[in-house]
Amino acid sequence: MQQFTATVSGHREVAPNLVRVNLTAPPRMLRGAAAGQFVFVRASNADSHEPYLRRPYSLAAFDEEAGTLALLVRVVGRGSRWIAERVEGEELDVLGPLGSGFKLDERTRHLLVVIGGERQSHLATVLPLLAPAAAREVTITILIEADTAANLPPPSLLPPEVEYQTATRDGSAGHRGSALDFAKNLLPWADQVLAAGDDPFLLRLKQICAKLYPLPKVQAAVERSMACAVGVCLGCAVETQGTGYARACVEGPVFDLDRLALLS
Amino acid sequence: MQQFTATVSGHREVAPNLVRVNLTAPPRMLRGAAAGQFVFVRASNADSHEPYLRRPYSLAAFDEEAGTLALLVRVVGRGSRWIAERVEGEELDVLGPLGSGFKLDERTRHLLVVIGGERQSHLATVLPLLAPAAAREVTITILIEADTAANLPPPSLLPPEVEYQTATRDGSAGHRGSALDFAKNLLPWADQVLAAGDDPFLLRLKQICAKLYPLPKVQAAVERSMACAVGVCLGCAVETQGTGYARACVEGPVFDLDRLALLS
Amino acid sequence: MVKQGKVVETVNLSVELAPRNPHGLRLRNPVMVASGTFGYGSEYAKLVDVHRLGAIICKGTTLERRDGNIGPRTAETAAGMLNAIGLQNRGVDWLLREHAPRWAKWKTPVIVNIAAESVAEYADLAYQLDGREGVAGIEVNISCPNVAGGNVPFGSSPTAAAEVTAAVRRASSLPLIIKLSPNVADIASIAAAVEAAGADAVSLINTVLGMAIDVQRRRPMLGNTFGGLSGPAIKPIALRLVYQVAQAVSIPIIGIGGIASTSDALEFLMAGATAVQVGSASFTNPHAALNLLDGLERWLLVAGVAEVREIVGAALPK
Amino acid sequence: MVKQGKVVETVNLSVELAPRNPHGLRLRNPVMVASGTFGYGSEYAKLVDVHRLGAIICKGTTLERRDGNIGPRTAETAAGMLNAIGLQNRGVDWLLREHAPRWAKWKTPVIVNIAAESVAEYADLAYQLDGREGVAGIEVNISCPNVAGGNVPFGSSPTAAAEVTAAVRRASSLPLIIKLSPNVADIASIAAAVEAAGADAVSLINTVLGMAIDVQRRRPMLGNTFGGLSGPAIKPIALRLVYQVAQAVSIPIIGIGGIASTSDALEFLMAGATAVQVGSASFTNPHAALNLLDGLERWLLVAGVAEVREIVGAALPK
Ligand SMILES: Cc1cc2nc3c(=O)[nH]c(=O)nc-3n(C[C@H](O)[C@H](O)[C@H](O)COP(=O)(O)OP(=O)(O)OC[C@H]3O[C@@H](n4cnc5c(N)ncnc54)[C@H](O)[C@@H]3O)c2cc1C
Ligand SMILES: Cc1cc2nc3c(=O)[nH]c(=O)nc-3n(C[C@H](O)[C@H](O)[C@H](O)COP(=O)(O)OP(=O)(O)OC[C@H]3O[C@@H](n4cnc5c(N)ncnc54)[C@H](O)[C@@H]3O)c2cc1C
Ligand SMILES: Cc1cc2nc3c(=O)[nH]c(=O)nc-3n(C[C@H](O)[C@H](O)[C@H](O)COP(=O)(O)O)c2cc1C
Ligand SMILES: Cc1cc2nc3c(=O)[nH]c(=O)nc-3n(C[C@H](O)[C@H](O)[C@H](O)COP(=O)(O)O)c2cc1C
Ligand code: FES
Ligand code: FES
Repeated sequence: MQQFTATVSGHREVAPNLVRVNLTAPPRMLRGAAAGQFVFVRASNADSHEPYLRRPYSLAAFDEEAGTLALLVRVVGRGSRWIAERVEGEELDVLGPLGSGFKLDERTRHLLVVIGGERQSHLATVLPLLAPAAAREVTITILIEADTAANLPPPSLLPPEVEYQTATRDGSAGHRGSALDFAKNLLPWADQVLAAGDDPFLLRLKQICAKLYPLPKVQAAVERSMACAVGVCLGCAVETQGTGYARACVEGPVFDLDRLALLS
Repeated sequence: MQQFTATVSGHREVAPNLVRVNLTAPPRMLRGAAAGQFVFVRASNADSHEPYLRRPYSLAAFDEEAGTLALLVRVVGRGSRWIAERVEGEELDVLGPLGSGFKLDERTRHLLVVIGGERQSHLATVLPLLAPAAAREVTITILIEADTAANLPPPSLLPPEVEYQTATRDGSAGHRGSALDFAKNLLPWADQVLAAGDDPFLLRLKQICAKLYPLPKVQAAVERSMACAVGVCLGCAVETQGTGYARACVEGPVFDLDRLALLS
Repeated sequence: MVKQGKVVETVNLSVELAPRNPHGLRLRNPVMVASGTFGYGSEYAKLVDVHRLGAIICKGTTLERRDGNIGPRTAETAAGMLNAIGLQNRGVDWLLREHAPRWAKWKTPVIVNIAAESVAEYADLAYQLDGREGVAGIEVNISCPNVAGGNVPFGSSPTAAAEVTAAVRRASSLPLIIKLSPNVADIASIAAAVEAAGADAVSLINTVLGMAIDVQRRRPMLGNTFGGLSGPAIKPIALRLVYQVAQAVSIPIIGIGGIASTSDALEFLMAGATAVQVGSASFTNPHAALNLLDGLERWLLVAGVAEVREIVGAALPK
Repeated sequence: MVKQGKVVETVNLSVELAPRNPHGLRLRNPVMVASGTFGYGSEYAKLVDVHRLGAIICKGTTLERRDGNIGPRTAETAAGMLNAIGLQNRGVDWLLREHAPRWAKWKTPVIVNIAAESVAEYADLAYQLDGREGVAGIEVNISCPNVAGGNVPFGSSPTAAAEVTAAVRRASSLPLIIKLSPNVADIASIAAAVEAAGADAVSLINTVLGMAIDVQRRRPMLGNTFGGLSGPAIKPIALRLVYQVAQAVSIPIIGIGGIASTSDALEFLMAGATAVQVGSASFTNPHAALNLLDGLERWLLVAGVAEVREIVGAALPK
């Protein structure tokens, strides 16, 4: 973990209200970063108390050597809007990388990624591991859902090798319904499953998995509102099965799905 | 008084930390405006509560017909910085014109303007009346003081006919000392005196006037912190001689100096 | 989890603030402007269509003219401001002479906020307002120091608060709103006491006592040392107090404190307020109250809520 | 009017927080970090040179492990935040085993913040901390509900607050700081009571009780309904309380509440605080406390103040 000033090198709206912000960081800031980890970004000028708290964003891309990183920002409120509006040359106050990322098993050949819930930017959590995995000849299928076609992240964000299956609640693109409707069939195929979404989505995934044998190995990235993101405030509590609360910002955001006690 | 959206048409640093912001307003917003009146400007994005209150700025220039106005902004804190940083095309949320301005007597032939105190932007209060007065062949002398040469507003802000006498506390330009050091000699010359500055400055001016006979006719623009600027909060109280408190935002900011009970 | 509403075509925004009072106090909508932040209603009238407001509460009025405090009287704080005006006003006679006749012609009811330093003065004020054209109700500011009671504000003890309420109640039959102070340990007991003493409604909160220091001059920023904190900064406190009072009284509650947007107003309604007052937000945006009103109507339409009353207290424990 | 200082070359920043205590509690500088916002000191150590801090107050510790509240536990508010963590911690044994030995090697003193639901538990905690290497003092959070006393917080009555203070005082000779709650009507009387009962210092304020409502879901935002408000929003309230307490006690006061900058800290010192704690500002900027410290030293140099003590209480009535 470091605190550093990152400079915006470009930003681009990849879908309505979904902005990719490219950043350059000083050397050695991204050492040991992993997909699923995040940065904690100040979303105001230094002389303003509003918004008061930093905002967590997954590393949507990073290059340790080049000192570059990218965020995939869904504009939902004033913090995200402020970040998404920064133009080339402006600086961001960044803390990170933070938390525990996804751990891709070296033996995995069939990787299933399941992204759901209200915000499609959850996809950011896995983006950095896709190209390296594809290069190691891992077959990757991503299932993703959105309310409507316009809110689906464009396939251009993904390496070409990835199979991208979409579902929309209104049927305007892909399957009409939930990404979890396919999951049942694909879970047995996968050696490893990575998931990201809100709690109700992850709970439904867990319920589907519970009916399968052998139990699929699922790592899931959760989201919590965060005040400190370094483990001191205990605000980002995630209830676990029998071991009390864990911190989304330190032990998470990525957990083994079977460790989580989720609420709908 | 109107509430309107003004568009920045340009801004220029006329001295260190002194920025002239040019604005265009919708038609009919500046009807009846006068020098010494002010506008009340929101100094944040609409989605931020910081800074909470609007900021008062004198009309440093206005053209009723053209729908243009200008502010002369001394950068002293975050509100003034925010306003001074707005670039061409950006919009400001403006309330005004507000308050009571200077009333130049038609018979005045010799006009003395005395500007002092900690902020040289007090000069803005008289700027709009100088050129019209000069055109009516009023002889105008301005006395102004600053801590040091760099903080003196450049004479380029003034019509060429105006005589501009400067004083600096460190002697780096003009007379070493206060603008009030000349005032004694010039006050008897003037038919009318306009002054602007902080209370201690205006008090000293008043004390000097008190020793003269006949008593010079002085109108003075005061400054108060303002919450509403429309007369409802009663926060901008100005103590008067014997008639209780007056409101700087309605009865003022320009008062007859002899009406004011000033504190040092 | 987002509640799905039925389809509604119009929303009934009207609310009754004095159901126990024979006169009643029915507002067309629940959006009012708070005392001390909207003058006597006419100052903003050039800018804002004041006739669309639910009600206007005028600046605090005392029996006699008051000059108010020495300055500075206001200071900006993080997401808020401090004020120590000192109840500057010209007294109740002036109010009744200069303003009440105009108010009598308005569609929007005007409620007179009163302040005093003794129970007898409160009663006297209420008596003078009783039955006067243009005065739709009385809001009693009980945050004032009780001169006979060691300068402890009336609003900080249930007994003193109830005494003021009962005295005002006897002196006037007008709809009677008691405005509660947040600077107390147990607001619910004070609310219950004024309800029992005859209040038609309670409004809360008045400002929170605070201060700021001028570091360069090494002295308090305000001429009066202490001042009242208002604005978005106090909203979480005000909301909690409304939520607590809602569980202690059955008369209508008027929520006040940092309300600037539709969503702020909805929070207060869901916490148990029947109506809201917009205070210092008008300074930042004179249209705050009306924008909020428009947004409230739209929100209720989209949410399929036909009567604003339906969401009052929606977030209270079931 | 700006005070002109004499020329000074160095500034003495050290302060004594327990002048009446035989151990004393001398800090190299008056800038501490507040309980619950800096963990156990090690979490931020990679980022910040914690050894430059005046002192560290660790997360509130109870006798037994506590799991804490159901989420959401935090919510952002205007210029601040609400928290309802529920005192999640692993208990005092774990603290003494896992952390105290490391603290014993640090240059910066660590003060243990304790919380309990009965006087006996408070005393037991103090007894267990007494004389343990690495524990420089005790800060007692008296905002916790008194289970035997109808769940009213200890901090809301002078008697209950004094009882806790006296019990802790008997159980341990460590420097003893009582942390006061702002959710009271008369903080000065509580401060005076804990001073009389043996407190070495008081710290204030703990968070202000508040809430937020999730309008879409029509229910309280926090799992616990109510939470504590912190951040710049509460600074004016905290400053006023410090100013009031400074006129009621003669033991040192530690100012807390919305402190994020040098000028905030100066306001508290001038209001009568001998030291300050930086709380949630560390979340926004982990370097807030140290930046503030650097700025404080520079400010004092420029103002010609040789000892930070000289400005303590500078804004109090003469
Ligand atoms: C570990 C982690 C990684 C994240 N990574 C990304 C990412 O890569 N890209 C991205 O766009 N977002 C990401 N988020 C979510 C992002 O942090 C929030 O959307 C952002 O903080 C909202 O700030 P705001 O000021 O714009 O919205 P606010 O004004 O705070 O909120 C606006 C609305 O959005 C809702 N909202 C706020 N936070 C969340 C949330 N976490 N989930 C769902 N709704 C929310 C609020 O309830 C409110 O209705 C991540 C969150 C976490 C915890
Ligand atoms: C009627 C009126 C007309 C004005 N016209 C102009 C103008 O034409 N040009 C201009 O530059 N300014 C003018 N001012 C002053 C201007 O409004 C303030 O400088 C501004 O509000 C400061 O905002 P800020 O957020 O930048 O500073 P803040 O962060 O609020 O304050 C920064 C520092 O400046 C000091 N400060 C704040 N307000 C004033 C003030 N009124 N006078 C002196 N010091 C102050 C504060 O005490 C603080 O130390 C006018 C004020 C009034 C009342
Ligand atoms: C400048 C100012 C003057 C006020 N004057 C009064 C008053 O005379 N009587 C009163 O009961 N409340 C008065 N108040 C309190 C407000 O009516 C309101 O209760 C408080 O400001 C909180 O609401 P807000 O956060 O929306 O401003 C005043 C508030 C301000 C800011
Ligand atoms: C997340 C969080 C947890 C806290 N936990 C404790 C605690 O365990 N014990 C305690 O006495 N105070 C606790 N506090 C209160 C702070 O120590 C401090 O008194 C308060 O936040 C006000 O200071 P601030 O405005 O600088 O944050 C906590 C505050 C926050 C924000
Ligand atoms: S956000 Fe503070 S502990 Fe995780
Ligand atoms: S600023 Fe409100 S009355 Fe003048």
